[in-house]
Amino acid sequence: MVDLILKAALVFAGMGVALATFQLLRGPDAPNRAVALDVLTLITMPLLVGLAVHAGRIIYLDVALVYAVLAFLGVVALARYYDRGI
Amino acid sequence: MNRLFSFIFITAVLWLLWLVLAGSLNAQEMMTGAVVAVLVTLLRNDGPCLLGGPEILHPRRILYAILYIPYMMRAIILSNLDVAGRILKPQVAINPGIVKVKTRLKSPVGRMVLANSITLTPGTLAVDITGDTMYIHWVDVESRDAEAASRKIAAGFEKYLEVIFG
Amino acid sequence: MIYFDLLICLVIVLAGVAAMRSRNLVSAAVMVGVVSLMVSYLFLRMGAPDVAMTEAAIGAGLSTLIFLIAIRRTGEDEG
Amino acid sequence: MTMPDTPLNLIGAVLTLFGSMFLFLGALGIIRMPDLYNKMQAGTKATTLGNILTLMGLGLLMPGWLPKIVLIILFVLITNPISSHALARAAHKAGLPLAKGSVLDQLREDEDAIAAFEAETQASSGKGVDG
Repeated sequence: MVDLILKAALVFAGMGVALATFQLLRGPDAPNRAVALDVLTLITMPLLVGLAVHAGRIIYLDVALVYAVLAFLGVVALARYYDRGI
Repeated sequence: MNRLFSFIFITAVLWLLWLVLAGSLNAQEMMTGAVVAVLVTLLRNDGPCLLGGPEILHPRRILYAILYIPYMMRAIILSNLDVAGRILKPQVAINPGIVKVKTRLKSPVGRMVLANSITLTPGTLAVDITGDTMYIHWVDVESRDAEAASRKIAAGFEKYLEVIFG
Repeated sequence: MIYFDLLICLVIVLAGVAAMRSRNLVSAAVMVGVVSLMVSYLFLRMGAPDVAMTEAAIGAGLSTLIFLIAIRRTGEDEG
Repeated sequence: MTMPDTPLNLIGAVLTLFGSMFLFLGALGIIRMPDLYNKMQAGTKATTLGNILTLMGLGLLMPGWLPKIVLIILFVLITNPISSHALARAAHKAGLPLAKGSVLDQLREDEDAIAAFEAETQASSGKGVDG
């Protein structure tokens, strides 16, 4: 039962990845694509934690931790590019 | 007194972070963590702690900080359901605009937490902040008046943050 | 699980091709960021947490920053 | 890895399912909304709640990992508003327009007023130097 529910959750996350990728390819300009990048980052983080639970190894959690700390830097760099120049 | 407090406070936070990252409670980890936390705190520049002096550990403030978490969770969930309803309608139901909001908070950290809270609840997004004026993008503009908009968006958070950050 | 990995691989290929074909270099930098994000997931799936961590740190933060600095110095549009 | 059907595991799995539904809704939001600001509202904020629910659910499946997972949630809660605020501010400064149905833009009005005031004072002070 638990496995089945988790599989359904994975299906939803997969549809989310597909839709965000569609927005990434469609977005008319770079800021719209950056929103898609942000959403993809936020979807990937639970996926990394899910992989850690699937493998049963706590060391995998550190990857998600590094992502949570560093992933927003790309979007902030882009914002800075449009704001004042780096 | 103030500097001693900020030294102890920052060391304690760093030590706690070390323990969570190490993920174990045996004596060697705890000793290494304590040494590293003290060293890092000594190496930082010795300005005051960003949050303020010993008064931040006043019981009333801690109580309000703990009460703030469920309030925030409730606000996030309610506004998420609201936005989800808007998305799922066949014709997206929005009425967006950028409104001006005045805040009563004085301390910079309090203003930052208020702006982050407003941004975290879907439906409102802090676009720009100058002094005590915030410009907020609102999915469903209900009032153009700054006074009424402040009451609608910020007052609930401000009630808690005023006590927590003074 | 395997279908999900295939979806991720498809996303990598699509984002990579779009990055090559894009005329706007800032958009291309964002797409390269997506590629490194997904590659990091694949590394973890194959059981290499250290490589995935490095890819996350370098790919998500640093390489986008360096690309944007270079674009700022040279100009946004290709050709 | 197969999980036993204990009540705690079931609660965790259901939380994860709800969270991933919100992740999906966030991705749907960035497709359906008309302009960047509304996309950000629906996209990056709904995914924050999705993130919290999913991570808490997965943490309930592995109760020993909860401190680290709570730390990840904390980092997400700190960094996510910063990135979306920075992007919205930069986009507004770069002049990205609001969607067609938007009712008002008081930030643009105030910026225009400040620019007009500065131009006026510059013109009058220039005149003063000439005179």
